[in-house]
Amino acid sequence: MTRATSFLALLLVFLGSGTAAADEPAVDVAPASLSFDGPGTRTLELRNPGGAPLVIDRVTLAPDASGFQLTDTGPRTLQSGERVQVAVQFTPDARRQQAFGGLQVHAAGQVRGVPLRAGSSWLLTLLIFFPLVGAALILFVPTGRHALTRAIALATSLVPLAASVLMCLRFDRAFSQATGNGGLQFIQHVVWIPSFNVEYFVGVDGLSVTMVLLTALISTIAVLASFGIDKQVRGYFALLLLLETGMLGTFCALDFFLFYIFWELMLLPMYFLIGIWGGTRKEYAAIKFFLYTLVGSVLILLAVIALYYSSSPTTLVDGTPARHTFDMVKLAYANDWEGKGLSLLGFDFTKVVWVAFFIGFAIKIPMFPFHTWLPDAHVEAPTAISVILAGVLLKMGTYGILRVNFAMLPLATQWAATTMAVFGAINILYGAFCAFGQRDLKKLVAYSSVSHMGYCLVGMAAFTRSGFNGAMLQMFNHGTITAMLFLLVGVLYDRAHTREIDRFGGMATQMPRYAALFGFAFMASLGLPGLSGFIGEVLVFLGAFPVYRVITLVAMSGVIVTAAYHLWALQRVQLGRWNESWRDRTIFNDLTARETLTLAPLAAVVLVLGFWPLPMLQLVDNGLMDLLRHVTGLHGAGTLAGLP
Amino acid sequence: MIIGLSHFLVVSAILFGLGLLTVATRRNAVAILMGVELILNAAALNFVAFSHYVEGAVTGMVFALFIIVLAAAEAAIALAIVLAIFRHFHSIDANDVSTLKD
Amino acid sequence: MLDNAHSLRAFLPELIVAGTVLAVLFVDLLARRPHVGRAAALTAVGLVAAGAATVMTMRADGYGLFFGLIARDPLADFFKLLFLATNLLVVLISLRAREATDESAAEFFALTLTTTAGMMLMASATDLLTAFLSLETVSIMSYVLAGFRRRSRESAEAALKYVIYGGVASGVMLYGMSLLYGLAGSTSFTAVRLACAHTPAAATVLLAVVLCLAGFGYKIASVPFHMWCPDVYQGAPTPVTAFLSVGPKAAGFALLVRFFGGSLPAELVGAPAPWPILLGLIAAATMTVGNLAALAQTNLKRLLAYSSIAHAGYVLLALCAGGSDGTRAILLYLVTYLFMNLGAFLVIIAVADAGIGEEIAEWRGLGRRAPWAAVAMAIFLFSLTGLPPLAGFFGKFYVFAALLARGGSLMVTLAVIGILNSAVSLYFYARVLKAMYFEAPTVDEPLPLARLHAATLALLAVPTVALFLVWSPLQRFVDSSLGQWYPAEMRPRSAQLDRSVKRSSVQLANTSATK
Amino acid sequence: MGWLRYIVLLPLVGAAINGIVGAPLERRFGRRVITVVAVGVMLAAAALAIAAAVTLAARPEHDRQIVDRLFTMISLGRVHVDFALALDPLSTIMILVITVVGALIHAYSAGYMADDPSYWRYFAYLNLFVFSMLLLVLGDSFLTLFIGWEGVGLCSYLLIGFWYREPANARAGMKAFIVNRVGDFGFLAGVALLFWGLAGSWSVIDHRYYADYPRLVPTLDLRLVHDQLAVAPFAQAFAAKTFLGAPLPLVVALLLFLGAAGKSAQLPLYVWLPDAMAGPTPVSALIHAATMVTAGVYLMVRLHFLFALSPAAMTVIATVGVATALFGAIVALFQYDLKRVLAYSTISQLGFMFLGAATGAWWPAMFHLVTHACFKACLFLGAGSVIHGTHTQDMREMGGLAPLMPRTRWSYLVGCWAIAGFPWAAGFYSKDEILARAYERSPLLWLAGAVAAMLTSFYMFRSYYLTFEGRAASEEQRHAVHESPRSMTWVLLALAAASIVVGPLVGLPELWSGREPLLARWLAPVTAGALTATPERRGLELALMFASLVVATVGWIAARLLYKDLRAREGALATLRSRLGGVPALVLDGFRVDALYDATFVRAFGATARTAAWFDVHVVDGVIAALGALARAAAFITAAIDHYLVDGAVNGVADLLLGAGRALRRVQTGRINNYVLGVAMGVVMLIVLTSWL
Repeated sequence: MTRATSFLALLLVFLGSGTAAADEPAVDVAPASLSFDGPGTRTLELRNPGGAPLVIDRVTLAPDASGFQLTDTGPRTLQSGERVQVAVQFTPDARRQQAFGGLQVHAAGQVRGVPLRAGSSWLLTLLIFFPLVGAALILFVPTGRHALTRAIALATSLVPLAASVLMCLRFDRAFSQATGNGGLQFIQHVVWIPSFNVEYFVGVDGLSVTMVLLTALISTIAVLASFGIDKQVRGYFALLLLLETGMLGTFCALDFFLFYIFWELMLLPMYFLIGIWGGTRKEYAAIKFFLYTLVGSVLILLAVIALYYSSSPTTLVDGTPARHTFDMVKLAYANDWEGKGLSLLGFDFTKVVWVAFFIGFAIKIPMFPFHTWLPDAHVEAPTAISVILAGVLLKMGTYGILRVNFAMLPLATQWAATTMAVFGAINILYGAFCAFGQRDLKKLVAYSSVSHMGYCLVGMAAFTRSGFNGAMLQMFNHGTITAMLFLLVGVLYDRAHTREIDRFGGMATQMPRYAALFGFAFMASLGLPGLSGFIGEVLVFLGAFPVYRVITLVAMSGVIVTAAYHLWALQRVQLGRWNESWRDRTIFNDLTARETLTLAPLAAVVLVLGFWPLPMLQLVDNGLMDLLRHVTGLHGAGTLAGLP
Repeated sequence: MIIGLSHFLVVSAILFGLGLLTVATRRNAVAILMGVELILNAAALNFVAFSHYVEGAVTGMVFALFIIVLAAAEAAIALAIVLAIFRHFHSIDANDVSTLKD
Repeated sequence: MLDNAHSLRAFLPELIVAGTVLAVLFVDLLARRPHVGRAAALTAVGLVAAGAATVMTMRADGYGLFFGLIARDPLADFFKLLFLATNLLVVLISLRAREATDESAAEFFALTLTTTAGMMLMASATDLLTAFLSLETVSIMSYVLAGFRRRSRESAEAALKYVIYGGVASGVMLYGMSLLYGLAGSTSFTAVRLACAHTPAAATVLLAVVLCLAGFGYKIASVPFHMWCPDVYQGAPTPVTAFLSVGPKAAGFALLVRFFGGSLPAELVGAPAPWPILLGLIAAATMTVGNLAALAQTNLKRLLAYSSIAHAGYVLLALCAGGSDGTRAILLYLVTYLFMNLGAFLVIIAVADAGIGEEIAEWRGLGRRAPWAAVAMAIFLFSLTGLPPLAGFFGKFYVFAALLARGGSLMVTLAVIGILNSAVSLYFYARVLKAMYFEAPTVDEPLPLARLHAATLALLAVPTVALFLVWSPLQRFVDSSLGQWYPAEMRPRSAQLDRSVKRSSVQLANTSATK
Repeated sequence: MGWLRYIVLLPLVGAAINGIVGAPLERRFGRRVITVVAVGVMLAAAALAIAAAVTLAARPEHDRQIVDRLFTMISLGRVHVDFALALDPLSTIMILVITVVGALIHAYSAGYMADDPSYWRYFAYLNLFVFSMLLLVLGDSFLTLFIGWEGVGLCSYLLIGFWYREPANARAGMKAFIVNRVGDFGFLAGVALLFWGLAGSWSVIDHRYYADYPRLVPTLDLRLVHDQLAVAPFAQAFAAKTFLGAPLPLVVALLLFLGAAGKSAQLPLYVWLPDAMAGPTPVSALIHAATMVTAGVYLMVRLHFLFALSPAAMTVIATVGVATALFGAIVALFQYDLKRVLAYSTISQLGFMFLGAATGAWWPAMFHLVTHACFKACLFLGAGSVIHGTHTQDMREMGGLAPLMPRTRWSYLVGCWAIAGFPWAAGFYSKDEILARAYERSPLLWLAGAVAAMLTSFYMFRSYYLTFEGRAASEEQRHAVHESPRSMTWVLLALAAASIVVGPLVGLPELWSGREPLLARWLAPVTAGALTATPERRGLELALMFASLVVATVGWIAARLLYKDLRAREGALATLRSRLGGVPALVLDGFRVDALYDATFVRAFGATARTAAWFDVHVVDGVIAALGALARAAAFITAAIDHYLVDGAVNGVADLLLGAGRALRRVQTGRINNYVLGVAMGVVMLIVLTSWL
């Protein structure tokens, strides 16, 4: 009869009311989970619903349940209908606001898990899923009410921004892996699909805190910059907010399954946003973007499954034992992959999986051979989408490499470090030279992104503290600077409807304020000291130089070519005589209030971080130091003594 | 020379081959259907042979009976369809009936 | 092993379906004017009753009926419920599809019901005879269904091609079965399994199995037995195509699971059985041909035909992986496939109902003209590509998980081929989306969408999007369905035992893989 | 000591006010407000600088150090960088020069740019420049120094291309920035190499012995690097390291010199300075004479302990310095554009400063830097007022301006007097000290220096005579031209006075004053460690002093003879030369003396000058232009490779798949017989493949 009831349970759930299917004779636990606000004790009631007496072998805490104590654990038999109390005590230690664990009730040959939660924070879940609320709201706006749609979209995107700023303020800078929870803060950890060991696990640490802030900031600015869209406005903003959810989710997700779902969730809206609201060759650009990233992400999917199936058995967050796990923290720090000595397709398992992950993420950075989708996607995408694409999506690649490749497969990372540095240097020079040869202003900026992301690769490959911090800072700074660049190109395109550099000239005479900001952004982009672009680069140089002296020198020479193509473009667009061909046809009014509003915050951030990068460094340093110790220290690869 | 199992198998194999040949080469729809019948009979023959020589019981023969029944049903349906084809294409030549292609 | 008399009680669901067939035909004869609604209602009632009967008489352990001809076990029950659901949805779909139900709705519903009965038998067949009989019933019914539109040439041509191809394929299968019978001396799967394990003539076993595969392969339209599929799917009325692409295909897989799981030994005398390689070859060929051919299609039904071939390939991957993981993947994949494929065909019907043809070019600008239909189509197509969080992704995820769980270089290469194929498949699905969303419509006035179609679309789209919310109860039900068939592996999940079993089957797979 | 920051912040505030609200301010209250803000801020900064100098002087010699930490920029364990300003004797001199001369130039520009449309933008940039220069000079760590370093590069780019409507000006600005960037690449590489070297050497020596040493960690902090390299065993460890085969100190020194050369326009990175004359003249005075170009010299003196570690580098720098001096002088000979003469002269004088620094004469280099700031600013501003009056920069269109612009003429003459190196004027003392030190290093260096000095006085007086003496080029110029307004000329007079007074006041040689010169004593604590041994050879010094006097006068007389009233002879000489090529020409040419001069001295001079000028325009500039073109070509090729090769490959794969798809379509012939054949073939294929695999 039980199969019938499980089918009925499925039917009921299917029709909307969810109940957990009960298996054969098992102990009944009330309440289903215990959550603590602060220190204290909570009691759990075990009842034997079945007819026959039930033997409870033991009640224990799951191995990694920290901060919880259990008093009575002796074996006992429960007569039918009898109930017994179990007391669970929680004493938080100094720094950790959050503790997660599970209680295991071993009875009748089965293990029943009871999740224990203390201080789990809803901040991240609100942050990730609030844009969806906005998107849903927008769909019910009557057609034609564009102003209302824009208002809702802006309001919705402001909430994650506020939440991420609050998170950065309350982020405990001194929190590291040693203090517990794997160095993660604002954790939300709940079992989602128990039969496949999938959990809803979100959290933030040094690696992702700045990225979440960047995503929230860039998304709000993108929404603001999209007020010029007038075709199918509701669909546009709904997709934009869906995209924001996908991005925020990817940065916060710490369960590989969840991570992969958010990773792919971004592709759908991007495809439509480029495809419907794009420029002339929008279909080609949209499908090219989609195919490139999809091939990358399917490689990641295979690697994820391979990792899952060779991960060592652990327990889920609510204590139920699990043969494998998707939990990225456990995959990184609880599994010694090299020690397992597995092999895949004839090669060393870790190396094959590392390469699969690396290609998947490299396509996103984009790295040299896989970058040809970026210029097309940028040229055809509407301004706001280019801002998001360059501002945030490129950082997914480097973030993924740090979170997955570096954390989980340290030895393979060391094996591939030099190649990564070489590709980084190639990216810098190749991107710079390509940018130099472009005639389309937006393509020039796109290639400049390729060049700037090369610094991140070199920084990461150096396995030094300032190299890592430099790469992390470069990711954030590049995000803000390219956002400004694309907005500026957008302003020009809205007026001139062309991006041909040679058609411009002497813009400074027509639009002085625009020229000032254009100059500011270009100076920041070429790495002028005093603006944020420089700090990332100099840290990468200082960090990478001791390890790869020749490669870093080559990367440094990139500074000259970068200066050359930036100034050359600045010269042909802004300076020189006013191009007569515009005389009668178009009026170039200076920046409107809305456009300045999108540019001003970014300019402020770029200027402040240029002189005072300390706050950003304090946010990321601890997380990166943990990662560095893990990548270099774990297998005695020789701590790179005496290096910055 | 006494007739053994192998003889039956050879005959059914030949029948099977011929059936395939007719189906592959003949252009007339009805002829193709005959080919199909040939293949079915080859199988039925096989079943009867195995039933007698290998199992000694009647399962094979029962199977053959079912094959005959289903062959009949299929033939009926097939001919009805050929009739419909003729009404539309005014010919039952397989090559004419090839509007659906890439 | 119950005798005939007692078996009848467990045979109730099939009996109810048969009864409904007779009832529908009988009522149609008596009524003066054919009334589609009444026939459909009757069919629906019959289906629901059969479903209820299956659920009531469901038992955790499986037992043979009619002296072992068919088995009543959780696996069969799962498939029965799947078929009944498919038929119910097809009834809903074809209510307003003029091409199917304007002349003789009752016959149409009767034919679908008989096919469902045949499929239920296929799913529970544990004997070569029942396998053949049920396969033939389903085939014959689908020949007629394919040719149902009297006045259209394509339908007649489709029927002709189907009947000839089907006849040849089942003939070849029969010949294979006769060889198996020759080897085993009995037609029951278990006897065949024992005989194959011990007979020295491994070559004949291989020949017999490949010949049988011709029949099963034709049913699920796997390469090289797929040639009929595009033409028949294009020619047949769309509700029939929808039904063919889901119902009989799933039944084919049920039969394959039983045939490869139950009736074929993993070990032949001496060398390990070549089944993984055989199935791997077919799977790889099916996926690649299905995806590549679809790239160049301009007709929507033909495109979905090749897409269904490709999806047969993915499920074959899971079959190739075998074991409880593989079968679980097949069952879950078929559930997700049911929703998305029927949904896609329903959109074609709904749009055809409003006067738009099947060529992709005619679908230009649908995003603006029929927003809800276009959104639904987008959901189904993205789910068919396998993008999270839609249902298709979970189906594919389990298939690849099964492959990688099995391990071994053959499995991993198959996984890579499969994963690249699903990436390539995005291109032709996106071409439809491109037409709908990115290109301006020729005539820009909104398209009316029947409320029934809209409701059914919602009924199919919601599970495609939200299946992951309901995923663990579904998976628990599927796991319980596997219980009886793979007893060794599916004992209640205690970590230690699972690992030991896993290790043994991995060795097994490795030895067979590294031939 | 928190007030040091105000010296730096005042110009920034001025720049911010003028930059952001300058335009509306100018519209509502007129230009006076802009001038008041800009010049006022400069005066305040100058006052503060003087106050700082005084307080520093009041402190005992060993404790002359004021540090003002604003905030921590970066703190990553070893890489700890504070945004800190440090004042020590060396930077005191620099801030005095920057603020005082800067203030004067600001006042001057008020008049000079009076009728320029974007008046506020000019002063905003000028103030920003002073802020960056002060930051450069006061910056305590390499990073803060580098922020200032690039800041001045940016401001020079903005100011050179101030009149950006003219594409040539914009291109000159860009050229300046890019060449500076090449230098900065050297600087960055040098710093990274130094940082790596320091880190490496710390791990070599055992820390126990230096356990009590304050901060045993490689650092970007200038003074800490100095203290660390003062520790003997550490210095040896550092010197012992090599990089790609070459000894580390040599590579670091040369890389830093590359940075300095980029900023101070030494060979080969000098090409941008002549084109930089496209900017307004006060800009040239401030940036390309007094302050920015001297940054390279300041850097070298600041890091003297580093350069001292590698004698080889010192000799290389010395030779490059003297070569630049000579080259600049030669090319300046034949320039007709007044400002380009001064530009090449600056390059040449900077050559002298690097010569001084490279021969260990730290304080004479600084001395020459200070004097050069005064007289070159005076000359440039003089040229500015001439241009302001005559609206042309070409000396051939000038002449006989002396009576018309008396004040400009006298200040310009004093400037020439100082730069040529006549006694009582500043140039004599500073240049003489450098040449003396050079002589000690090697007579050859002294000889080259002396020749350069002679040429200097020749071209300077040539420019004086061409512009001021002789008859006016055209009649209406005689009437149109009038003296610049008093607001500009008092600055000229002030600077002229300074270039006379500063020399003896600060650097009166020991020979005459009996005591060490004030500047030497002042800089002693900073450059104490460096090798500045000055042997007591009184006789030799006197001789050298007399020699440089002779050299200066020879140059003056030659210029005077040739160009005194050139107008009269110029016409005759030109016509004669054009009409007759052969011997009779010599006979006809009655002016035997001129012909002799002409045949030997002047023609030789002319030829070398013309080849130098030609060489400069076509070869060096050509090379740079070629490099630019090469870069653009390389960029074009890479872009093409990217488009066709990389992108093509990907599209190739896509087309391959589509092709396969179309091929598969054709297999569906539609005929039943083929399909059924498919079944049979399929079965056969499966059996064969399965058994084969």
